[in-house]
Amino acid sequence: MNGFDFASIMAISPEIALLLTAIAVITADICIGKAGRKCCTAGAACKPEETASSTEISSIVMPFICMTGIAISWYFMYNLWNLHAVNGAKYFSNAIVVDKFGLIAGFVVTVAAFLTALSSTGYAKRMKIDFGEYYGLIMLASAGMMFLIKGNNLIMLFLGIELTSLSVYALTAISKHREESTEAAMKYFILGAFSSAILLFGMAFMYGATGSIEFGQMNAVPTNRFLYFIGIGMMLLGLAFKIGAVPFHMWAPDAYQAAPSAISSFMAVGVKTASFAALLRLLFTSLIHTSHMWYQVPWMLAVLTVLLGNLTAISQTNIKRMLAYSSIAHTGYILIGVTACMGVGYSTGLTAPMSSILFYLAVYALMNIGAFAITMHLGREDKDFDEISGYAGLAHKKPLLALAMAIFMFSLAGIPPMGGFMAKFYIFRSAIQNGYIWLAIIGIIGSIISVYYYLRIVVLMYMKPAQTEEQFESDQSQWGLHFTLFATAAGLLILGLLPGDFVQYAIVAVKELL
Amino acid sequence: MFNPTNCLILSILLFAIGAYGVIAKRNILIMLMSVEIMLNAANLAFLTFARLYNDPTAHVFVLMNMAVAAAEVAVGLALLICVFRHKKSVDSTKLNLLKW
Amino acid sequence: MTDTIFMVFAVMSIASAIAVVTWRNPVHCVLALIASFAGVAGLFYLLSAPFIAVMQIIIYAGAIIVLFLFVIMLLNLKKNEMGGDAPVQDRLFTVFLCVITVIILSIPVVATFTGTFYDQYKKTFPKPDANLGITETIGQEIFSAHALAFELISILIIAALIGAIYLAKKRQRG
Amino acid sequence: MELKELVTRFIWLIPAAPLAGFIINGLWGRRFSKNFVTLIGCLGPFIALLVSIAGFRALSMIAPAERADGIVYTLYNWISAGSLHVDIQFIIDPLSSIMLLVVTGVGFLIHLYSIGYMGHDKGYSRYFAFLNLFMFAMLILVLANNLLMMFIGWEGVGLCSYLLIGFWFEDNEKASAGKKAFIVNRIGDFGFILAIFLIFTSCGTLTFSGISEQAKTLAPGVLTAIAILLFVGATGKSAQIPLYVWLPDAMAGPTPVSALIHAATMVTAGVYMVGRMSAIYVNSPEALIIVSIIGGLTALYAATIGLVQNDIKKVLAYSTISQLGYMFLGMGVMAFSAGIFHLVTHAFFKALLFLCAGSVIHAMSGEQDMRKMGGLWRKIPVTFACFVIGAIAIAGVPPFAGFFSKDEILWKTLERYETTHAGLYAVLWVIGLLSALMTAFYMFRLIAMTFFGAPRANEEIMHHVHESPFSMTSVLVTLAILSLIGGFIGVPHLLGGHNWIEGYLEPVWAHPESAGAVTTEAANHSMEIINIIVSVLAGLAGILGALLIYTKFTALPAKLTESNSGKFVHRIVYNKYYIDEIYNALVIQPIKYLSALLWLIFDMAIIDGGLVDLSATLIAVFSQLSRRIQNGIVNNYAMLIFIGAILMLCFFVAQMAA
Repeated sequence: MNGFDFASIMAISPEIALLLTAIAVITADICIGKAGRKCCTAGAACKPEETASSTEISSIVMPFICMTGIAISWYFMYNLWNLHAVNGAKYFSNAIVVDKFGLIAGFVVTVAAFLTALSSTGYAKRMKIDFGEYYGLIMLASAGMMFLIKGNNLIMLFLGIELTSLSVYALTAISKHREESTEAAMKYFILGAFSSAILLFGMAFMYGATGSIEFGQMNAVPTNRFLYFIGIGMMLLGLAFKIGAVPFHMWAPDAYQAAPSAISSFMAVGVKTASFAALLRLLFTSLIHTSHMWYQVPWMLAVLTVLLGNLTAISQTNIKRMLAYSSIAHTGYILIGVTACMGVGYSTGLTAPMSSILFYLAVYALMNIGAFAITMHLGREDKDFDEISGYAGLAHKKPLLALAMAIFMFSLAGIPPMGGFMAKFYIFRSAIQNGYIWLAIIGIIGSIISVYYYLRIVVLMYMKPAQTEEQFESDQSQWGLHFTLFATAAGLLILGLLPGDFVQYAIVAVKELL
Repeated sequence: MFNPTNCLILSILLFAIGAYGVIAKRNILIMLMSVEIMLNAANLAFLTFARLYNDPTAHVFVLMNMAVAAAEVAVGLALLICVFRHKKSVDSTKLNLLKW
Repeated sequence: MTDTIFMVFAVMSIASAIAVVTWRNPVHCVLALIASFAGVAGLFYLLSAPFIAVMQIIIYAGAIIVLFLFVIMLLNLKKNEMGGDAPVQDRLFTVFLCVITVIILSIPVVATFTGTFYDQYKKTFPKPDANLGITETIGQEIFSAHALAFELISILIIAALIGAIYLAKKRQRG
Repeated sequence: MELKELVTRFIWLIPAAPLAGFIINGLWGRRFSKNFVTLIGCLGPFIALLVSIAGFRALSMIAPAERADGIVYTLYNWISAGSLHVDIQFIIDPLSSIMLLVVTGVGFLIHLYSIGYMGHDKGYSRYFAFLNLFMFAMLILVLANNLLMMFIGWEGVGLCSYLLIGFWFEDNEKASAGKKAFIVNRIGDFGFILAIFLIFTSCGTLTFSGISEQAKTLAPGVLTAIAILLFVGATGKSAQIPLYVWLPDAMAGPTPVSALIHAATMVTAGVYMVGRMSAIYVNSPEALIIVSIIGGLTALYAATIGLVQNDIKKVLAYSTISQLGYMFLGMGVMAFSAGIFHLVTHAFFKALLFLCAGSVIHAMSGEQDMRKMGGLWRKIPVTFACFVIGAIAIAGVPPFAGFFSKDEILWKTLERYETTHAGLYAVLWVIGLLSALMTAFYMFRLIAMTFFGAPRANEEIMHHVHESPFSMTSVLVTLAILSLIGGFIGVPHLLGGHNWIEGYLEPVWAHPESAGAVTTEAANHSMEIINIIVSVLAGLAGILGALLIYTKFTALPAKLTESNSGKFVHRIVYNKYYIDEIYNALVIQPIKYLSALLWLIFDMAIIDGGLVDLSATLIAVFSQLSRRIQNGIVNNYAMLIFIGAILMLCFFVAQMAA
């Protein structure tokens, strides 16, 4: 199907919903802002309580517009899920493909966006962030991620990455009055642009080797492997940068530490999920047939990422930076799953690793958003609560909050019965099943190392006295955050105790693909 | 007489020069310019292959890349202005708050 | 004749690119960048992509370079605010890395275009499809096969606009 | 049949009841009155105990041949991914029913005891919540019908152990003891989880029955690897060489916790697991030998250390390690029933000993050093009587519980003497005997130092010494009765019993392929009698020796020196000094040096220094190094990316050339 017929429009309806939401948010911001200014200029003197009330209104209205938009997009996704019961369908001259794999990955991304919007209700105001740009860019970034997931040719892949990245660069610096925020965004931007250029160069070679930019057309082992391999190498690098694999990870600690926590978690979860989905799609449509010749590259990346991520996390004193390194480590675990896809039989060996990657991404989304939400919850003024030593004695002052944090930490460390354990279990199992036993062992060693730094937080919270009396008093009513924390913690327990159903969905989605 | 080897090696050279600029220059403005050189190199490679395959798809791709490059530069320079407000410098070594 | 023109454009783009990464003054660098873009545009033309060549001039020279110049004027950098080059040993090491890159990437290119693969395609080189690079072909391609990508570009530019305006403006709520 | 259906329907209550207690007390415990917290906290284990008894009854009604299949209840389909299919499935078979009775029975008693012991603690509700959570995890471990569920319980008890060791977290040392326990256990878990993966890849299933069926078909190398990896997990949880180090430190927790978790239940999980996987072990003779050697060495090694400890709980901790070694020795010689039997009796008397020690500590206002005790038996007679019963039981004097089980293990070891590796089993038997001697010795040394002799504590403390409240002493008496009669479930045929427990558990165990070489019983009767006599003598010798050395001279009051036979008395005093010297020079000093040396080599150098500290230091150093990469200058990041790109491209170019 080439043109803009009804079916094609429906195929991108979730994205359209997100984009329209973005426009609605920005428009609403302008309108409310104008209304606020009008009552300032009309009266003899600007009444601060009136501007305050307009801020108050928009701080509630905007996230609600976003959440509504995401809910509508979920409705469309649900329709597509039922519509494409059998197989993925391609639209816009094969530019995008709609399948259950993409829908699940897209769902994870939008859940992340939803929870980010929800948790930002009081947060954005406290952080002195402009709502219109903030929520608009979140919606645009989510749309970019959705296109990245659905893209079926190199143009869509590149544009999806760029749309996502450009929005996220701006979001990193969204509290631009803070010096480290802008600094991190600048670094992220330079490295991102640099790796995009490398990615693009790789795409050129890929195109040169195969004569096509379409995923399905690039799968036949081409006549000249020379350019083809160069293309694979450079494209892998570009995607490895986006997922934050070592040694292309250096942007991640800076960006996660300096961005507002809501954005840190959104960027960690969304960008990672979308990039992994794109990587997997590229892999199984185009590259899998030659993967036995170069699986050593992702193998090496996975090992480096697991070890370096976990080791560096130990010596951190800032919890957001620690979570950033831990997110690098988690990238490593997922890369173990990616490696497990390689060099094995096409359809038989792929189901387990690919479905476990989907499951891992979902679990990772919940625990990461939850952990970052704690730093938002305890923060005051325009700061996040990010000193690790500050968590001492949290359990005595705020037992429920500490319990939630303990759940996230245990889940991140992979201790049963949290979701993180099941996710790791599935990943390592699939690696062993496909013969990557050493990789699994290194992964397990990494996760044992990780117990050190996750447990440290729990020990601090439960077994040390608080430093000062008033340090845990947060100054906002944060029902959005409460709900986010509850949802993520409950979700982790459910995914840990009853993973069967979700894994079944993932398997259905993956099987359809193969 | 069209010779793809020459064109591709030229694009590789441009790519390497751009990469040198990003790594070795400490002026963020010039680093951004170097990134543009790298993108240009990629475009050149694309067009070489388009000529090889007689395929207009790559032309579209290159056009898209140009738009993306323009958008990227806009965001990058806006960020640079932001950074300059805080640091009063475009020296990349002054971006040293965040480390370890 | 074509070879000579090719060489001229090639030398022009390479030399001015080197100038960009060696000169210190951003204004000079921008001027060199224009020359480099122009050289590459000439190469585009030689690769039977006249439309892209024109777009290269318009977008790069017209939009990007102007943006750079605006920012340079806006910032009005003094010498100590510019930041120079990396230390000598770093630069030498980078040069070394770049040379390795060139070698590594050239090996497959040379290997590809000397063997049978090359012979197979050689026949089509002298006479490219007359319609290859002209505006009409590209237009048709954009609005049929890549219509969605074209739409996506507009969204991307919106996102970039929102981001850039937000970051560059001074006022902030709160 | 009706009872069986009823039990099947309500198996889930066994773990669910403590879990409910945990949730209620954990969430709202602070707001409840203390009595209500107590009620909630004890109700869960009590319900679990009732259902367990019912399950045991129901199982006894089934014909012995069908008992091995047990009563199975599937709660729901837990994981079903590809070829992996795991259910949340509970099983009550002879093995788990015995274990259930021990866990819920002893657990319930210790809950009762805690009411008095922890009565004044400000974390009362938190304590009961954790204790209930522990019960839940332990019962999941016991009831599991597949390895993965068992692992969940396994990790759960580790977590609770960590929480409870560090219960008084204000004390830094105690918090770090908890951490040490957790980390050492994780090393063991590493082996366990690898074993699970290996089993899954080679057997394709994780249920116990499935594994038993598949075990015979596996390659010997794989079997041995699985068995050894599982045993690594067991050494972590059950505190065997070389991973025992956490257990003595774990004594930092409240005493009832030590009794429940670090003596009666959790630490025996490794033994239970080895028993569950008997199908793997019987088919791997190499692994069995390793298990028996490690078990025997641990038994001896921990006993020698126990001889010279002065902290009352540390003595009991090393004693626990030693007794666990016994159990593994039993497992290693394929005397699975005897191992489990010892597990049961040990649960009774060691819980009793710990609780008595708790009562002593309670009476002494928190003092744990035996050198500052003495002369307590008049002041706390009930505790003293119970302690003596427990000590006699552990010393192996008939007809107390420990005699039957310990004797059974020794006998089975000796019996193996007739098969291959004769020398090895003879040595193991001697080791077992020696440890029995030492066990008796240090137990009565403890009694002598604590209860006899002149009081060494200051007046004020002695003045406050009082018997514990009824809620505590009643538990002690109950456990003392159990320690007294618990052995009668396994009276050997030789002594006119019919070894009920062996027959009851028999259907559960797998049998080796070449089981034909068992000698007739009659021929061995004389050997068995010798074994019994020797082991009883060893126990008695230990008891007498300790009592002689530690009480005879200190018990003589100073008055005697003033009497007309003063010279004689003086000589005795002198003699005492003399004997002490000899004893000191010949026995204590060498053992002290030996155990100090062992402690130095194993504890400090290899384990603390080598494994824990060194790895921690190494990791810290690497961590410092790796963060240096992130030096803050963006150009360097770009360079690293570029180097990464070049390395990747080099790989691809090399691959092309190949």
